[in-house]
Amino acid sequence: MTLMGTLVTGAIVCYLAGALAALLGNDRWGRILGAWGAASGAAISLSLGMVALASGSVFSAVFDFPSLTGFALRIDGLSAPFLILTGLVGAASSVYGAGYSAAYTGVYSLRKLGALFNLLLLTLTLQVMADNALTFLLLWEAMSLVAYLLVLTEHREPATVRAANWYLAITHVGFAALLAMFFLLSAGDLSTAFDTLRANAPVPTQRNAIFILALLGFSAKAGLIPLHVWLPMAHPVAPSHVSALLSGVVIKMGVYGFCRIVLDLMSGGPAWWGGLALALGVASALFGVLYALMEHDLKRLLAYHSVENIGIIFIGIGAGLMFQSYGLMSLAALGFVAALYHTINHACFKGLLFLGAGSVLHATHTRNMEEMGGLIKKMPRTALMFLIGAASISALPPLNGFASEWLIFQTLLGGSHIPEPAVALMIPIAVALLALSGGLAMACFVKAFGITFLAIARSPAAEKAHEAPLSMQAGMGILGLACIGLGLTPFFVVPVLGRALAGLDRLAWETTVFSLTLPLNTPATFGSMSSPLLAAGLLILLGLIPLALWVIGANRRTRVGDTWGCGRIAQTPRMQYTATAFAEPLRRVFAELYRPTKDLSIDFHPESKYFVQSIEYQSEIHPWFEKLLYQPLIGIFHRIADRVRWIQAGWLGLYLTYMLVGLIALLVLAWWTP
Amino acid sequence: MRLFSKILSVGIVTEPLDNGGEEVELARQVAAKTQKLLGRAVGIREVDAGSCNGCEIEITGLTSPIYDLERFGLCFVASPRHADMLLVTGPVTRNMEVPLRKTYEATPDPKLVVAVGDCAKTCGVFQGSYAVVGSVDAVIPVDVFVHGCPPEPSDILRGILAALDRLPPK
Amino acid sequence: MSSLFSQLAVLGSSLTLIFALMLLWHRSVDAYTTAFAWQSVVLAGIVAVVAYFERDPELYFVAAMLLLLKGWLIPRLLRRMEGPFGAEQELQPYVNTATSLLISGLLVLFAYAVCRPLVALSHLPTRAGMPLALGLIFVSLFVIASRKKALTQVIGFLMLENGIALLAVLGTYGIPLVVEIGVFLDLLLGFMVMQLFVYRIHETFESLDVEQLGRLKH
Amino acid sequence: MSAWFVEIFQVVFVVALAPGLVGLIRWIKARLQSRLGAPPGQPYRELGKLFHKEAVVSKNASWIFRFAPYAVSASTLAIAFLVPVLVVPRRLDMVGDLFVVVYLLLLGTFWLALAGLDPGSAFGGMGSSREVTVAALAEPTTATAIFSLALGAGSTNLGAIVAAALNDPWTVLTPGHLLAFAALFIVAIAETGRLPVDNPSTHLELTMIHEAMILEYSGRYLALLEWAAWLKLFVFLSLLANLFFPWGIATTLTPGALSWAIVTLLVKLALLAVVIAVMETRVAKLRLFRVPELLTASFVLALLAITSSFLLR
Amino acid sequence: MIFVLLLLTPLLAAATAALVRPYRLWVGWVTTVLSFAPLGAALWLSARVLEGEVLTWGPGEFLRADALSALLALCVSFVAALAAWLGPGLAVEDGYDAAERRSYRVFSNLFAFTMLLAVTAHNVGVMWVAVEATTITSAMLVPLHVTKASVEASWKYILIGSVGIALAFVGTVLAYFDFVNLAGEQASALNWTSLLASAPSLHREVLKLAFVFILIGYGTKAGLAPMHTWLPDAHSESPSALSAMMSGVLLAVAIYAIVRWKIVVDAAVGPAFTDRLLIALSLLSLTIAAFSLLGQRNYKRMLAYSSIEHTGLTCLGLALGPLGVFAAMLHMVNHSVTKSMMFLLAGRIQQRYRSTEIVEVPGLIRTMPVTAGCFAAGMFAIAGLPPFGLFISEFALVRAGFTAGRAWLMGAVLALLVVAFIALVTHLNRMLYGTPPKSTSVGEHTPWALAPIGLCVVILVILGLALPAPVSRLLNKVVEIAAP
Repeated sequence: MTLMGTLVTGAIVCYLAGALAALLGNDRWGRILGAWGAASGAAISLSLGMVALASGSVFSAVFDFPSLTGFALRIDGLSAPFLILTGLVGAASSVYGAGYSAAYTGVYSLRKLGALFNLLLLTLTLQVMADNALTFLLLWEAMSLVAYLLVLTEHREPATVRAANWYLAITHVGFAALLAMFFLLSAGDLSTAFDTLRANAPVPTQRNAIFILALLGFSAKAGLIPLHVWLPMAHPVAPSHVSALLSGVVIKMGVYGFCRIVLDLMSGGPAWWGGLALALGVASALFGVLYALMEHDLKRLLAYHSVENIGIIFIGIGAGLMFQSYGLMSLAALGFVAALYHTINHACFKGLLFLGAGSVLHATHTRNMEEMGGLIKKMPRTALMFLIGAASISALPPLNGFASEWLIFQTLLGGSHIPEPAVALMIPIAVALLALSGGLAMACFVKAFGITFLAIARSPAAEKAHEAPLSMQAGMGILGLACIGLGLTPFFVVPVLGRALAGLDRLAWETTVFSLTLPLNTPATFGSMSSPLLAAGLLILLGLIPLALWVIGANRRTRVGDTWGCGRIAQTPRMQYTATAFAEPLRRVFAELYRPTKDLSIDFHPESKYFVQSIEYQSEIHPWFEKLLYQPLIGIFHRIADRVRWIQAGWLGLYLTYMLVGLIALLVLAWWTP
Repeated sequence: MRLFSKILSVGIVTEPLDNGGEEVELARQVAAKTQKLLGRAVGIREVDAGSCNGCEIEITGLTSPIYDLERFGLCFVASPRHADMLLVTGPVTRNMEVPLRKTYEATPDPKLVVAVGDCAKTCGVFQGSYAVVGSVDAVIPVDVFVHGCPPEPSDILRGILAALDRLPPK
Repeated sequence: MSSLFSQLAVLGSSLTLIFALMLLWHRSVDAYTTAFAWQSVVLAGIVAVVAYFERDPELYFVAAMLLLLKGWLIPRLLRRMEGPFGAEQELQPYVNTATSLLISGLLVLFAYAVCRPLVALSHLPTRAGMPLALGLIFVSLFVIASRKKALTQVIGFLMLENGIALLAVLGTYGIPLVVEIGVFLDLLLGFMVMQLFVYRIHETFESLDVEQLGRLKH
Repeated sequence: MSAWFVEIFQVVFVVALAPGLVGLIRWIKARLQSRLGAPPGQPYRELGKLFHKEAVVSKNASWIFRFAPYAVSASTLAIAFLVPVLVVPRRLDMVGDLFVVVYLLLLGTFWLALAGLDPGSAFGGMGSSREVTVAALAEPTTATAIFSLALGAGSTNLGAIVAAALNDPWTVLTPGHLLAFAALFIVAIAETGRLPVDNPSTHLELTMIHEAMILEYSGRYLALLEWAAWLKLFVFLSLLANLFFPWGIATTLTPGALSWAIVTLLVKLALLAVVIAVMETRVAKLRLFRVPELLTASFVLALLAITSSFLLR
Repeated sequence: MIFVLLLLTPLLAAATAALVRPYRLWVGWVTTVLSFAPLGAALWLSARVLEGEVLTWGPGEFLRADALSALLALCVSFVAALAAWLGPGLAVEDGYDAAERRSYRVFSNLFAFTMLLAVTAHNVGVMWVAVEATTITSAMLVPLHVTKASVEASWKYILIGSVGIALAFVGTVLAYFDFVNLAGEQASALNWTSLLASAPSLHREVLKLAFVFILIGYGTKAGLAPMHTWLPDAHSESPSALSAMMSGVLLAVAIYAIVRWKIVVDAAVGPAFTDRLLIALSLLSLTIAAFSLLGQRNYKRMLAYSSIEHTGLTCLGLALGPLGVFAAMLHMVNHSVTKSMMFLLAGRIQQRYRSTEIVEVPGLIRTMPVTAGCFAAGMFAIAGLPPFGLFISEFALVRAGFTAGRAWLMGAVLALLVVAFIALVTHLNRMLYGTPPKSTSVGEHTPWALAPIGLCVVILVILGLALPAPVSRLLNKVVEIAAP
């Protein structure tokens, strides 16, 4: 057996053993052994991806099960990055989960949780290896189902069940689309190997249908607007290490599938494919962050940011597709590489943030930011990790979010090479909106970190918070290091990803050279950036400033006093700026979009209206898509359902009339049918 | 455009230094002192501890083009954290006792306190009122009192000078 | 000879159809039972005529069965049921008499249209009655659908069965005996069960109005 | 002359002159207000004083509060390294382009906003909230303006853009370029907290943006933050000056070219200082919720810039 | 021998139950044990059929069993055994009195007998008689407990069922008419093999007419829209064991009849005609079922509508060529197992909560964890999720559609399936989670009764993961018959 074969087997064995251990073990050992199984399996997945990337070799195997002939697996350059991110986030969240899930002991089933967690990782690992449609679809459905059950972990909360319903509904819509897509693609025979499909060329109309279906199906999983609604519902209610996996890896499978179909199996299409993906990406990026800003549930906020980042990834892919259709291969490659890079990065920092949010939840038992505050003193390591994640997701240099977003900007700038006026207008708008969403993301994470961790505790729960146990810290640590590492090494990551993509058979950019020089020289040579030098420079400057202060003999005395509040008697938590207040200016700015409902009720003293007893201010945002798209849609369906209910009116004569009419109708139909 | 023509026609109205007069003399001394002691940059935080606002009107006069406090490197700041000197007016009322103390505590060392107006020293007509704690120095250490009800801007400048004088050499 | 046979068949078929139409303008269950009994007698007559012309002893047997079962036994049972529910009348059917008749006419026309290939295919002298038989089936179906009393529906159903038997006799001179016996048995059992349920409905709802059977919806 | 020496010299030059520029603006403003005003050197004195005072830190604040001044000044200094002030092309061009500069600015804003929230004071939170709002809304304009400049130069590298403008001076007068200048100028105003977006000399907490965030700082921390803010202004203005009016910037490392570059830069900055001072005298501060309108206007300008760049290319 | 076991044991059981008065519990057990004889016979039959035999019996080959019959016999006898095992009459606390128990034991066995006769009769006339008899025998059981609702349901059932089946007889007569006109009168004329043999020479127009009547007629029993209206009422109001039999196999038997006729008509007219009719009716069924599921408030009715949906799917499969027939037959088998299991579980739930309203049975997972687990598995199965058999058969069905080039049709079907899926899962979650009413006791009361249910789940999973070779061979033989 080859090295990769051994690794694949090893990973499967580890996951299954972990699942078994979780099922059979008692609360404590099942939890720990299950986590070990998951972590070691994830580590093997990670190394599998690395081996695949490093060696450039392709692993391929076909298994025959009694009913399912041709369960085909294959690892190529496109699978490898996803294996790596699965492994990274998987390992971190398993380690984290070992500690985190202890809180469920005696409340919810740990066995189910542990076993399903292992199974989810298993399906995720195998998903990117699927080499025919049947394998792909089976794993896809298995993954969705396992994820669904994991979302349902805390099933006693009504919100959880509601979220799970939404998730399953949307993912099933996606699955139906994918089923149709694969049937069209493979002309009915789902067990055709992907290699054969690459060689086939469907007719253009069918290609377009396939593309639309693929976009629909995969964006449902990825959480692209308008199919994103399940994300902010399902991610918060799942256990945090599962949320990390959901947001870090599961939704990335949508990206993977889209890439697999559109880049690999049906390489090349008309420009509007790219344009559509780009437009959806831009919309997702903007709306995602806008709704995140208004969110005070820490995990919901993070979930909306997943929508944003998936949008950014699709901007990269869309731009790449557009360039591809105009024959600008090196720019296309740049776009795809940027998208893949951002995919990995997002997995790392969003995983990290969800784990951090989980630690906060673990310590305070609330997800509401307005009840947090001051946690940086109680849980300094978690705070540091969350800060790293927040800085990464805000694309602050020199962390990893910046590296990939910079690449995406560079890709978009390449749009100037396309002489179409439509593109000429589209690209700058995309640049502008991407930049806007970047700025808003920064604002949002200042809020998320600042309100959660800084200042003084806003509730007794936050006052009693405690640092997370070591295993949880370790889980966060892994991803924190990954964020820093990926941020500092674009000069290494980008060529590797480029080579991985160049390995795909149908892509015509083998000739593209991704140089391995220290600064990140992009192939289009639009701009240059070197994050290691930048990081080094920042570090040196950080050291130099205190030195300079010492040289000029600055006063080093520091006195600790009260916070200045215009001389008020004492500071109470209620005097602090709240998350709502923090986001208020932006809400006013985007009021047209949010259309907030305001409810101000003032209770006056019964004797005089100059004495106010209490003021209550309530303001709610109804997400636009839910209000304008889903509610009417659901309304239509329910209206149809109501109409259909009247078919069964309980009236026997009517029923018999149906028969008579049905008979006559069929007789007429038979008349006309040869 | 009309604004600019107005600016041109008015010119500089700040009283020139070589014009003689008490204020200018004082100002010159202040300039010298501040330069020596606080690098000729002093942030002033004004605290109204319960005054009738007469003093405030005069203090505001200091920032007008005529007196133009800024030319000496003095300026009013928005936070005691940024301040080097507190300018306290009025008798200290009960409600302002703690805030005054807090403001004093919030100001980083080295710092000065100038109490402006008669009320700050004697509580003036408010003396004995149930709402009044007492003079400013009953609450925080005061470096210099400026008399007058209200004192003229020049008096205030004099007070500032006196205070700067008391600042211990660093 | 053959034309007489054909005449008789068509005459009989028309008569059965007219008896079915009687259900649409009469209101009392008693009249319905009578109509059904006479219809069955006519049907037995047709079978006997066919048996006579075709010299088929099996069909004599069928005719006898028909006469016994549908001409005598079932009407008797029906009359016995009228005792307890005699007052139940078809006062307000879903569709009024005039419209009912109009619709029936249309249905018979439709039956003619549908039967064109049948008539074209067959060379039996009885073929001209087939559209009427099919019409009878349609009209019976319409009766069941548009009437409100459980008893009326039972009679409508029995007429539907008559229509089928008529169709079989006219088209093919009867179906194989095994099947015929099975059908009779089924018919009898079916009628018994329906009768049982009519009693049950009356017990449970104290009325035979099927409009009351409206609680199971959606 | 060693290239690396020039890099260091540039930073020292920028750091040293930054307070002076602010002093100059203040002085001109004072004159326009018919006042004598403080001499242009006043900011140096303020810095000196602050460095020698003690620092008072809120007991609620965490390490974020103490670290932020260093982070802010480090990121601003890094920008000072990256922006071409005196010479093009430079060694450090490869470290970062215009996007890097923009995101370094965001980095500074990020830390400062966190520091504003840290002591738990209502003013700080208010300032942070407003600061990030303005920063976020300025982003699209910046990116679009950069795009339009990059279109002309074929690169987002600052050195390349300036060099391109030098090679073909007439591009500076194209509508795309002029519109982009206007857009970036508004952004610069917003980013550096000048009127009409923010009033640097306000004493009213409720109208503050930048000041509110640093209300809690004192002593050396305040000095660092003030210096960083002034540095930002200086860098922004010299960037504007060099991107749009590159004449005079040195293309060789000869002392003569350098001195000429210094002179021209100072002249350009002085002109810009006059412009800013005049403008600040002329306009009143906008209500906070009208700031987005201004920024939208700048965004539209930038979009027009890019469109005309596309069409006239 | 096989036929004796298959057909006479149910009759024997019915006779035992009818003759022993008063009713004793041992009678129930005897009939239960006897109900396994047909199952054994069906297995034996299937084994023989797999070897390529076609079994016949009686004068004029009165009974005849090919692969299609064997498959149906297997389903019927399995579900009948299940219903005997879990139906009323075995335990003291099942909530029925002696007369009701006897009635159940008598008529359920007669019901099984009529269904087995229907699928083994050679003569399509006899088949019709048997199917008509199923209506009578099962209608007797619907109001086992006489309530207004159950009487209403049974009246609707019997009237609609009888009328429908009468129309099927019209079809049979028309086909016979066609045959007689071409080949003359003969005793074996209605034998299926003779019909099939002479089909190519039959008159097309008449056969088309006949098929319309047959489709409407048997379609009524199968629950195809718009003749499905009796189905939700009867399924929801009858005792669960009977619902299991009706939904599990009665529908399948009706589909069997349609398949038999479709083979003949296809041989004469070509498949395009029957396909079109089937597609029209099944699409209508799917639509009505999917949207009815969405607004459903009663879980037994929900299961009934799901049966309509699956009947629609099965009939759709019949119209999609050999691949589709394979999928349809597999779907039918899967549905038999699943739906009978589901109705039995629904009966357990109803017994515990005393309600069939979805909103009144929250917290199932806490009150009856095992039942809830099986119920959830079954719901996932009927919603079409892996790893259950229905997923594979639906998958195969969609595949058949795409292979047959009916992409748009399949698109519509997929969309409707999604609607049904969402409805089912939402309802399921409403039942599983939440807080159960205070009065509801917690714990599995009769755990032994879950053994057969567990068996069903296992069978479903096996059918979903690895279609056993004998099953697939049997199905292939069916396809050879049904779509030559």
